[in-house]
Amino acid sequence: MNLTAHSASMAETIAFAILSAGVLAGGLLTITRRNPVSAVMSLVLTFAALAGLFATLSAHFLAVLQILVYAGAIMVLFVFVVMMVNREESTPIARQGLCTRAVGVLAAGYVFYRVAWLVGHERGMPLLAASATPPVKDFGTVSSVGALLFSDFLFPFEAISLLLLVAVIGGVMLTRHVREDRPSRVS
Amino acid sequence: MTDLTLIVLVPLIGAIWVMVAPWGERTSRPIGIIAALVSLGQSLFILHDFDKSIGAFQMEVDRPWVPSLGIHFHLGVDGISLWLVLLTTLMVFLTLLSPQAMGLHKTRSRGFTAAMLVLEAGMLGTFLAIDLFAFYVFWELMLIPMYFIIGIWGGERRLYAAIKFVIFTLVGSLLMLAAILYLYAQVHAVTGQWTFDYATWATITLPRGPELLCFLAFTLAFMIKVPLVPLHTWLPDAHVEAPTGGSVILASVLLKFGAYGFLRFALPFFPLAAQQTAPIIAWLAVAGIIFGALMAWVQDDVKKLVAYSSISHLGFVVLGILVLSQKGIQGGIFQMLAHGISTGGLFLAVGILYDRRHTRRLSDFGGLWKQMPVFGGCFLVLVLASAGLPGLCGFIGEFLVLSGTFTAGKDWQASGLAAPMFGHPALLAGLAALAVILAAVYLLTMYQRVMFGPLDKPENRDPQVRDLGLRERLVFGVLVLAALVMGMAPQPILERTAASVQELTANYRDRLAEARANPIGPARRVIPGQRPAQAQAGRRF
Amino acid sequence: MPSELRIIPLLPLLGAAYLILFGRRHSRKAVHRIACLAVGAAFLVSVDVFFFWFPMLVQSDGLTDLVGTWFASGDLQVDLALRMDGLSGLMCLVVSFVGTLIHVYSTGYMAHDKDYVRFFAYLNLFCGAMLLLVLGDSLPVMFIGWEGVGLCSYLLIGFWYGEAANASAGKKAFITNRVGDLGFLIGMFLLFRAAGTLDIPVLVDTARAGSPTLTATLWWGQPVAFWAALFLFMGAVGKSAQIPLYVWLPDAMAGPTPVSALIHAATMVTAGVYMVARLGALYLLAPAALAIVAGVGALTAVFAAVVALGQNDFKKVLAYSTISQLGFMFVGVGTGNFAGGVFHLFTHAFFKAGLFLCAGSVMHAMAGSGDISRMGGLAHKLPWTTWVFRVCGLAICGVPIFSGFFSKDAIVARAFATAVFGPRLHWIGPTVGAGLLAAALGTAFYMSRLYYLVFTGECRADLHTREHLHESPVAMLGPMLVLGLGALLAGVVGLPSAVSRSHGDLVGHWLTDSVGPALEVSSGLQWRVMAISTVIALAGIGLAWQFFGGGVREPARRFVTAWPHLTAAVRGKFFVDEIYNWLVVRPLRGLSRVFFLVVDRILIDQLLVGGWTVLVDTAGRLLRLVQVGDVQRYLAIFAIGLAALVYVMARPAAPSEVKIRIEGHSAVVELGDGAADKLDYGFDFDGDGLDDRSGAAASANWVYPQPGHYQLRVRITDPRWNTSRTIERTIDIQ
Amino acid sequence: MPTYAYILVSLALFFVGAAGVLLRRNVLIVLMSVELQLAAGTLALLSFSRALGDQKGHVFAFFVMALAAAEAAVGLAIVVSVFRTRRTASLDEVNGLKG
Repeated sequence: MNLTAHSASMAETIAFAILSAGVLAGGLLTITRRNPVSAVMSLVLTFAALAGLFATLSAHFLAVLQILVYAGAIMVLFVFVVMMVNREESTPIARQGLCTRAVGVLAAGYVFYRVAWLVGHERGMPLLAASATPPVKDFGTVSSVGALLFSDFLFPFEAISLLLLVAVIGGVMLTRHVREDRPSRVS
Repeated sequence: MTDLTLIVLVPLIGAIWVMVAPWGERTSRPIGIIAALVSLGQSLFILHDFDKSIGAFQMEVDRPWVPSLGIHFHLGVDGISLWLVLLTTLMVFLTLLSPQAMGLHKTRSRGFTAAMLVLEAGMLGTFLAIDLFAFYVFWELMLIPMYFIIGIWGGERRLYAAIKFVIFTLVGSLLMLAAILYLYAQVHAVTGQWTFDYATWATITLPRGPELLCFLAFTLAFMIKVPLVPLHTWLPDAHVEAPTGGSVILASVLLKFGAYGFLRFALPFFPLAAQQTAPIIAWLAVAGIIFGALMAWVQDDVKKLVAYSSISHLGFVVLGILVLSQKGIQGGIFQMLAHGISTGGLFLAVGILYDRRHTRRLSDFGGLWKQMPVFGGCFLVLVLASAGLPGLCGFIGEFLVLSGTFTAGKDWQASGLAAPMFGHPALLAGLAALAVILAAVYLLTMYQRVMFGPLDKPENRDPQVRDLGLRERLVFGVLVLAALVMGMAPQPILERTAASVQELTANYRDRLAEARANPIGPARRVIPGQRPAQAQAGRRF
Repeated sequence: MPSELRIIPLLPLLGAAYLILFGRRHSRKAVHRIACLAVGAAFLVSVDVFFFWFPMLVQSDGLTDLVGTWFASGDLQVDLALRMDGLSGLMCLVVSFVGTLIHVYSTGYMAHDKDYVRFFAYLNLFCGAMLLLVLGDSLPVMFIGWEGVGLCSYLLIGFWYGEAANASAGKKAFITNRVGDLGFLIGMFLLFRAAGTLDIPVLVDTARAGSPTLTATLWWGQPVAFWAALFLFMGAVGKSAQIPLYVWLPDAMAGPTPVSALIHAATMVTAGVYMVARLGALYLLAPAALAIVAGVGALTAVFAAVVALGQNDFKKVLAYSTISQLGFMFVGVGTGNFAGGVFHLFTHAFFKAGLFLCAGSVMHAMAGSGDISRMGGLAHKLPWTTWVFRVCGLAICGVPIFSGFFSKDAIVARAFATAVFGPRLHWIGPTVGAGLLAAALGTAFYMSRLYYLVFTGECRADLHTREHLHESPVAMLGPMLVLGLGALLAGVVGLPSAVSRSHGDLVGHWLTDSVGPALEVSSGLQWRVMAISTVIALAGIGLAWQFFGGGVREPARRFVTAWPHLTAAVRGKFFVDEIYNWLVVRPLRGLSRVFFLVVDRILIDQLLVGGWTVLVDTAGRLLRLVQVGDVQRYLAIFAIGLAALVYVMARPAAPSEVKIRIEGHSAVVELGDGAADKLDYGFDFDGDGLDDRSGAAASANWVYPQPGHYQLRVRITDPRWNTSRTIERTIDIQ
Repeated sequence: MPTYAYILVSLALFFVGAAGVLLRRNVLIVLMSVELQLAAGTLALLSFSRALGDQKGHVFAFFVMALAAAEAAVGLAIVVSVFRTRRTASLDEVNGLKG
């Protein structure tokens, strides 16, 4: 393992700052929008910024996938469903069990605070301090990740493809239209 | 040379065959009978190849199963399991042969046959396994088919009974699992290897406290299966609700696992704890003998009566095993076999009655001898065998257990056991012998109310109440013959169990002496061989 | 050695097996031929073996036929072996002879019964079991026969199973016998524990040698031999219907009459006497046990004779008579006079079987009724039967020259003379002897009463029955005549020495080796006893004539009016059945019911087992409240749990120990290492809220300026997690 | 940039997603919040992958993405199906798992 630390260039820092701000802002917007369409749009922003972050991590293949799969396919799916189901809510936050859930959020915040503190405190350790692209040939490119996928991870790869197939079939089955002349399964 | 793997596999293959065979329902029973017959034949081969002079395991099969955890598929047969294997294959065969096996249900015979065969595989595996992991797997494997047999083909309250059965059994076996895992770790700590091998485990002596806990965990699992009073209440329910075939297998084989496990595992693994708790267990066994008999007496449901009689009979087995002498243990084993034949037969007989009359209440019967004399004769032999009439199978076991218990004090002293297992053995034997009277009371009362008396109820005169058919005659003929042969010529059976029992008692004696001599200290390995010096000066009792 | 011994019990057993399996394919004739042949052949083989090997039989241990090991385990070895010596040979002859006769008789008696095959199969089975009992060389083998005959008795009493009462009588017989068998079993265990064997010859030799294994004290100051003998006697009490277990025998009369004759008079019920005689040596070691045997025998003899006086059923009278006569035999063996007891057994087999066959013949004529109040004057219609009855009746009354006279006197005379009880219990002998004389008076009385009421006077039966009265067929009369002849002559094999010195006591001579030499009694005593018992017998007969000659007479009626309660009690058999029912059976069954409902159902199943269910159920109900069905709340709870986990894990672990050393004014605090992590420690020694010492060191010291009471506070911080833990102690500085 | 910065962003994003999952009532937004959390995981995987110079992290990120796609597909299908039967996409009213 060769962990190399070098001081970040100014441009790099600025790019990181903008992208991460985009990610966090997009995320916050996503969860705060009352209108689901705006939420989806914020999510697109998040994923786009995230793809940029991936690129700064030399994960080129994944960055492209992020755009293609998330910002492309999944978001389109969301938009479609939003179109079908769209109901603007008067109260975006559910009232039922609000207390429990608020405490849950606080607890999650506590965990976040603790872990973040730990990461900040230990930032000097080699794993967390590493900042350069590793000297691996073709790191993060389609060819090298693909080579790994089709050699060591062939079986999981096939398994995940099966999972996708199941998801597709499941999706079709679940949304299949129930004919009116049949007795409804709804109670 | 016979392969023990095969005998476990054949029923499984048979089960699969039953399930996938075309024409489903109609051919399932014949296929099942063939599979059961093949495994019966295999067990006869085992009997043929068995060398009675060897006390250790024979015909061992040892294949790595999960090598990283030291789990082996390790099977072996010795004098203790030999006859139980034969009993299992015989009873499964007879059950499948019997037309009443499914009770009044006439459908889904495919599933029933497959469940029976899986059950057989589980039972055979449990008797043969000498790797604790394999043992546990087979032990749980038995549970599931039995659950379905009771739950699907049972009577009105079948779900209640099936769930009660499963929960009772699971409570015990999960505690046992915990103890097995603890022992697994201890064995590693002592020997440095991860293994479930029976022979290795039987040389490990645990520290006192954990030993007692592990013993109790094992014993609870086994005593629920036996069942020992007061852990018995699942039994009447399970028996009453189970279809005839289920009751037969439950009584003649499944209950034996309690006593078998106790003898095979609980005693050799935890000698000191066994000796410390023996008085309690012995008194409970005697209480069960008398209690079960009294309960049987007041039942109006024939099946419940036979179920309670089982409790009474199996008390003898536990008592005999606890005596830890040649006579006692051999008597206990023989009593297991005899009980398998006689009580299994009684349940089949009750199945016939239920089939003919669709009732099990004693007050609904009467005078049936006139209608079914052949059945009456067979039923009588089984009743008498169960009541322990000399010359039939029940007597030998009871006699050996009672004489073994009566003379236990003398035997312990003669064999150099470091401490008596329990006090007042003669008193216990005397109390247990009361069952001789009580068994006659409840069994003959039952027989009289069913077969004798005037044939005054119109339902009983119905032509539907017919005598035994050909297949039924075959089943009962085999059972009656077995009861007679086992009663008149028990020696071939006893001969083949002798060496193993001797080895077991000798090992127990040595390990108990060692454990008593070094009461504290960590887990350690004791390989029985020379008698430790302390044992020579064993105290008088 | 002769292996034909095993043939003797095997023949009837095979006959039974054949009849059970294939009997229904044969005609009636073939069935009874097979059955009679099986038993008859067994008799012939017995005769052959007995007389061919006669010298060996009576002079050595007898013949042994070892079939094989029955079962063996540890130090217990039971051989399936048969043995014939003088005693078992004699029994064997009696059993197979009477058995054959009764098989023949049954062909007539049961001729119209539809369950012909079953009857003969059972009868054959019985003979086989009885022969096994007699010939068995070890106690367990004897026990096969012992229980086997009990089984046949059960089956044959309930032969006409269609009536519930018959089946119940059979069950009662079996269960009562089982009570005795429990004693038999325990007796066996005691002997096995003491002597290490169950082989009868070995046991007898051990006992004769007076081995300390048997004379060692066991419980309550009595030797092993006493307890073993007592428990075995319990078995005998059950089988031979003695007080307190006699109650089954009168009920057993529900069976067909040939069965009563064979099983419940001649053979099975005498098994107890046979067993005691067989183990005589053991009993001789324990005079107290012998005293109990004799006492029970005498008591039973008197009691049953009294009860017999009040019975109105032909067979019931005979049943109580049998019980009484068995009491005689037990007094015989109980006074150490084993040969005498067996001799009475021998003669009794003839005259009692004869009486029963007469009863059968009478009932056959009376269309199955045995009520003697409806009989009378049958002597004209049934001349042969009457004659046999007269002979057998005189024999049992003990009138001279008839067989019963000699065998009874052999018991009574030796009871007066015996010395087996030792000086302390010497009074037992004369007492039981006197008891027997009283019983003999009763015997003569009830037997004569039976005779007068049945065969003399006017016939009291209804017209229809009277018209159909007829003498029995030859198949029945033949055996009766043979038995009558036996009842007349059987006494010659045991003549008292006072009568014939040279050829006198043949039986005693045969049995010498089996049971020991017979007790010599002075001629004077013999003559006196003979005279007294003759007087008693004649007095009994005469008294009965006064009461019942030619029907119930005036004195009898006056007696009943004068002693109404007494007669009611006697007629009611002293209500022993009822007492047992109320004292034993009902309470036990009630207790079982209560146990079932209270202990089994409520206590164990509902409270113990159901309690757990309720516990789990309640827990489930409570936990259900958490299951609101709202995924978000589940997740919130998950988050809270996670936070709690992080809180616990992130805090620095408490130090394993806090050591505080105080030396004068200085204090040293050392913390045991809580974790391997790098932690910061802040020590505030004086409680002013400021860290007096701090750093990575887990220990610190401080010198206090002045004595006092200080608050120590140690703050442990984990810098990585930014968490801390505070420990507080107090420090006293003197 | 050093890895810890990415990790902090990832943590923050995860927390934001968690808050959305816990608080929002609309099923669609809850599902989106789940996507945010998965994305945060992906980011952490890729950061460590770079720090360790090992591309296995990329492979796992790839799998996470595929999983997210499957999850979104099935989740949305369920939403549609529930909406069809109940005319609502509010989590308040979907509590059939109530004990």
